[in-house]
Amino acid sequence: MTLLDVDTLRKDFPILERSVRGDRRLVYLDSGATSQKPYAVLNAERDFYELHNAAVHRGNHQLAEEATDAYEQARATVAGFIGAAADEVVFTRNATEALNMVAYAFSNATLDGGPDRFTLRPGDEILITEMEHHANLVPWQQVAKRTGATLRWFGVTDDGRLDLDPDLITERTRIVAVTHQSNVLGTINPIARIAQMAHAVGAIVVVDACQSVPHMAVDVGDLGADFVAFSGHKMLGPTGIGCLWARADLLAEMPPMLTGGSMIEQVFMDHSTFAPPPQRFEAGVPNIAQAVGLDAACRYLDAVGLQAIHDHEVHLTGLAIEGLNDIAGIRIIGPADLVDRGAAVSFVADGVHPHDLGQVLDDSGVAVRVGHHCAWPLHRRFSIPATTRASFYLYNDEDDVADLLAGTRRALEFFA
Amino acid sequence: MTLLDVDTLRKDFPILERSVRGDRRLVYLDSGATSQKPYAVLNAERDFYELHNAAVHRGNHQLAEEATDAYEQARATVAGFIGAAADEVVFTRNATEALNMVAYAFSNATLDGGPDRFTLRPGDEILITEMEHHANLVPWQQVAKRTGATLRWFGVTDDGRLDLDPDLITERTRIVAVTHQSNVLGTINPIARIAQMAHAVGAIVVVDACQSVPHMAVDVGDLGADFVAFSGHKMLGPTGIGCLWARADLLAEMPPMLTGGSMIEQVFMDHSTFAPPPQRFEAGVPNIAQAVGLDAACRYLDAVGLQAIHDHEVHLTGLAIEGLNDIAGIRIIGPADLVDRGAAVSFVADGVHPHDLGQVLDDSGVAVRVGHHCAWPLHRRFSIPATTRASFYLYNDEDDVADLLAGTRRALEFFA
Amino acid sequence: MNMETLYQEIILDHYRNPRGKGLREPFGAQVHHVNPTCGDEITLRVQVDEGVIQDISYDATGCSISQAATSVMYEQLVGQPLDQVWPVVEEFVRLIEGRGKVEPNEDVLGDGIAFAGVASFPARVKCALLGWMAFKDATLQALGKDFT
Amino acid sequence: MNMETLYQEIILDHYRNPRGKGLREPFGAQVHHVNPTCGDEITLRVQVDEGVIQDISYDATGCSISQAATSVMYEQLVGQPLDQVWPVVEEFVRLIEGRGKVEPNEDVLGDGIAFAGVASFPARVKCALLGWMAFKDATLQALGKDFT
Ligand SMILES: Cc1ncc(COP(=O)(O)O)c(C=O)c1O
Ligand SMILES: Cc1ncc(COP(=O)(O)O)c(C=O)c1O
Repeated sequence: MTLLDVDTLRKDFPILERSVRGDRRLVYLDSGATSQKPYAVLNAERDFYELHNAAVHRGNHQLAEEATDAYEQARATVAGFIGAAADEVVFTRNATEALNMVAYAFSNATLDGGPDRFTLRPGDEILITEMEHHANLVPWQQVAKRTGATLRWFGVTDDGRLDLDPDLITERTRIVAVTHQSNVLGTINPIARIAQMAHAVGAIVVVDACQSVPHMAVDVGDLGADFVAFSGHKMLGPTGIGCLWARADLLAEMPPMLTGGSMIEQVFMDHSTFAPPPQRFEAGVPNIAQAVGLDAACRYLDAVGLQAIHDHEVHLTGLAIEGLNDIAGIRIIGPADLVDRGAAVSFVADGVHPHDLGQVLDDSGVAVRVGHHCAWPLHRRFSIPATTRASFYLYNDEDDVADLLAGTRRALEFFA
Repeated sequence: MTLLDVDTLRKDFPILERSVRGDRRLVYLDSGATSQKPYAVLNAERDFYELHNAAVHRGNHQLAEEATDAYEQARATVAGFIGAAADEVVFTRNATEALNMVAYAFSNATLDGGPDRFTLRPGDEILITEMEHHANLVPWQQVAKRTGATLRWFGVTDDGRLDLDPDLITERTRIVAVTHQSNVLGTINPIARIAQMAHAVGAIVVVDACQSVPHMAVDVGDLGADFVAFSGHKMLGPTGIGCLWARADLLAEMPPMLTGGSMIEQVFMDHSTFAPPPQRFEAGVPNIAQAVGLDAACRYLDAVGLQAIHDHEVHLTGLAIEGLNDIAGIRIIGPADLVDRGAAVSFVADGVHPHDLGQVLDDSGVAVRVGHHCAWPLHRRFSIPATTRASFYLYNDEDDVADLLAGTRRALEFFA
Repeated sequence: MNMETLYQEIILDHYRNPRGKGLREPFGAQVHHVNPTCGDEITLRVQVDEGVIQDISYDATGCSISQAATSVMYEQLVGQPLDQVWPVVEEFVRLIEGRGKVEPNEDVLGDGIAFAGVASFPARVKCALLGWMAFKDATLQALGKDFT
Repeated sequence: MNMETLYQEIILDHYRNPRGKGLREPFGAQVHHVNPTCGDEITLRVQVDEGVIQDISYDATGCSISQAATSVMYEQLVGQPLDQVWPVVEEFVRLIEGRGKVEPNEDVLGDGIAFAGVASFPARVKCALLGWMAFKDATLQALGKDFT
């Protein structure tokens, strides 16, 4: 196991120098919501604006050429980062938009008489899980409503694992949409196995990789999914950018969600034809500078090494779980061990509401997230309205874990 | 008429210091595609990332509070910029997404049994114009296809004005979607009058204000429209952000396009309810830093003064039209006078294809755009495949116009 | 702004010993409100009779702020005539949403002024208002019934 | 990269005097291609007989680069046997898409090497390839017909 030189890495993140609530050291344990950004990313965006800014794919002046090159280079870098071909990567605003794009492909194809692979019929089933983030849940409710398909889901076991009931995957299953890593439980799901089961019945596999791509090496080939969505802002990149990866043959047939400039082939007043992918899915002037920033983020992560990052996070997660288990009245929601588990640690405290716990932590300089973390049904499954979640990234260290534990103890004492 | 101190303003835009094609001075006449960015905007974004970055509306730690404040302040600033209330402004990726959001409100409501005002029936008509950008054309073709409504359009006169045939607005008209200012012709359309006619028959008015909001004072109250869309990147703001303004009562009833986190009220496995606007229309972690940058852009534009900017642009437009008319073989596509006309000047040259003209201009340091500018049907109307377009903004000066004219003469000589 | 300003002793007291908790009969209207950010919920009943708030009964899950704010509300409003209730509700909302810039009016608010600190923690504003908004909604419904 | 590298004399000559322009009979296949960025269009016919390109006839609107590239293609390919045509097409595409990093092979390309400069102007790549792609498409269609 390579250890990260966190002290050195932290110098790359300007925000970590600030203090909060008076003079408290900032202990940022909310990377599951959004990550902080290194200078490399901020500088890449700024250089783009100061030197090359122009609309892409549209001009033949020098700035337009340079901007187009930078944007397409970003696509190639992101594709390389996940082991994909460049033209299989579509830039979106965030992962939510990426997942909606897949969902709309199905409802639009069904309503417009589109390609068969995207057409759903009453009786067809969409299979999701009880641990999904709302982004990979609500869009499928909409698809089901619009197409007459039925929504079904895998449950979650008491220790926070997916209850992979094989009986749920049948000839009726057309779509299996599942998160790679739960943003609440930290659970890493066996996507390759699920994909195999799904493909055996001809279903399409959609993976929400928001919490995996930033934290461990993900190769879309190995994953075996058909669609993979993730967000730039959770992987050191700017806000305002996300990605959808799709298998080239599916992308080729997939109808667009948004229409307008730059995604067309020919336009007449009464009808239009659309461009090939990825252009077909990027209507209007895109989030160019954000793509350039994400390019820099991928390079940064690659330079540090995804395996080292993952190992480091698992180490911190282990310390956090151990420390929390030592505090009377704390219960962790999610796997108790470190097997197939990422760096989100959610917990509840006897007699202290997460909002209050989070407030005391905030007062101690520790930024965690409290609430249902956009996974309300999962919380209902555990009969709790909310949890407190600490999530780690490459810039966190053992001191951060210690501060989390101390703050948690302080909260329990305060409300005792 | 206040004159702009362009020399001083130019110092705020770092990119204008660079040279192109060897040592040519950059003459940027492509602001119609996207504008350049002042330090104020770049610094605002960077400060956000370096000091306050966090996910909004989701955390109760200090960074999350600060980020939420910055984001909601941006909404208030943008709203103020167009004379609207803050909760009537929705942030999108670009204007294209904003227009699609309105279009999907109609098709989704129609398909899902949504509110009556958004429901279309066969026989209903959607009225657009022949001068629309693809962004305000193709989405309406999709709506027509999905709902059975009929697409109709106002034509364009030989001198590039809207042919406002009143017979087209009838009891069947449900939506009138029109551009405030043509991105090709420069024509400014009489929105208030169109809105009056449309409202008289109960139709909803959607305005594409991409080319007006950046260049002149637009007050949504005076405009009289129901929906107004525009892009941040064309008004000195970052890429990756656009806005949809809508009348509060319409927004309250409007169904969402994208679903997922942060736009919900309650989520169960099999159904969900949605939050009130504007949250209902902003699914997932939004383009936070971009909103903050757009806030700074609005403040910058306000400080310079929209009336002064507009006057300055009209002045340059007059010089360009005069100069181009003096060159034998050049024909301007669009109004020949300066009445109700913005700063886009498109033209064709006898015997020189726009691509070649643009290439010679580029070689002269002059960045213009060539092609159909995402208004293909408009070009077909004039029986031309493409035009060369120069578009001006606050940082352009008379030297820029002179260089445009010199470069154009050079091109005509080169290909003579 | 530190935590102690937020968690006044009186808030902790109401949190630990909530007044008037539980659902009771009779009631003129019942509502269910949810805080979509954290999932906190309240079911609240109001009984209005002869222009006086006869009872507010409730069942809620939530943080100390939301629990205490509802408990304080119970103490403040039950037994009050409607025309004295509205100014209190209005003033409480104004204080909580005032971002720390509103001077709390003790004459109107009584114990409610203990929540002044909440105004400096925007993420907690909805917590403090959950019960109060439910009360407003329920009372308007109850009155609507009365009038028909 | 300056303009003169792009607009070689030979390109301007072909642009001013396009060879083989106009639509002719007989033809084995006809295609219509469009450049979506600028709206340029070409209608192109190919006649293949006994494994030889007998004629390429076309009607096109477009810039100097697209017009000249089609004209040069006409001169290069008409009269050639198919097995000598494909290497030329392949080499031309490789050159044009080579971003200025591909050494042009004059033996294979002939006058086609005049377009080497295009490779340094990415926005013009589609212009240079419009006619060539149409030719490839039409020829494959014509052969498809032959084979069935
Ligand atoms: C008139 C008009 N409408 C719509 C658009 C689309 O804007 P965006 O590409 O930012 O979505 C543009 C600019 O490209 C425009 O000029
Ligand atoms: C598992 C998971 N899915 C989806 C999302 C949504 O991502 P975004 O808000 O960037 O669209 C998130 C993060 O919020 C997440 O953690």
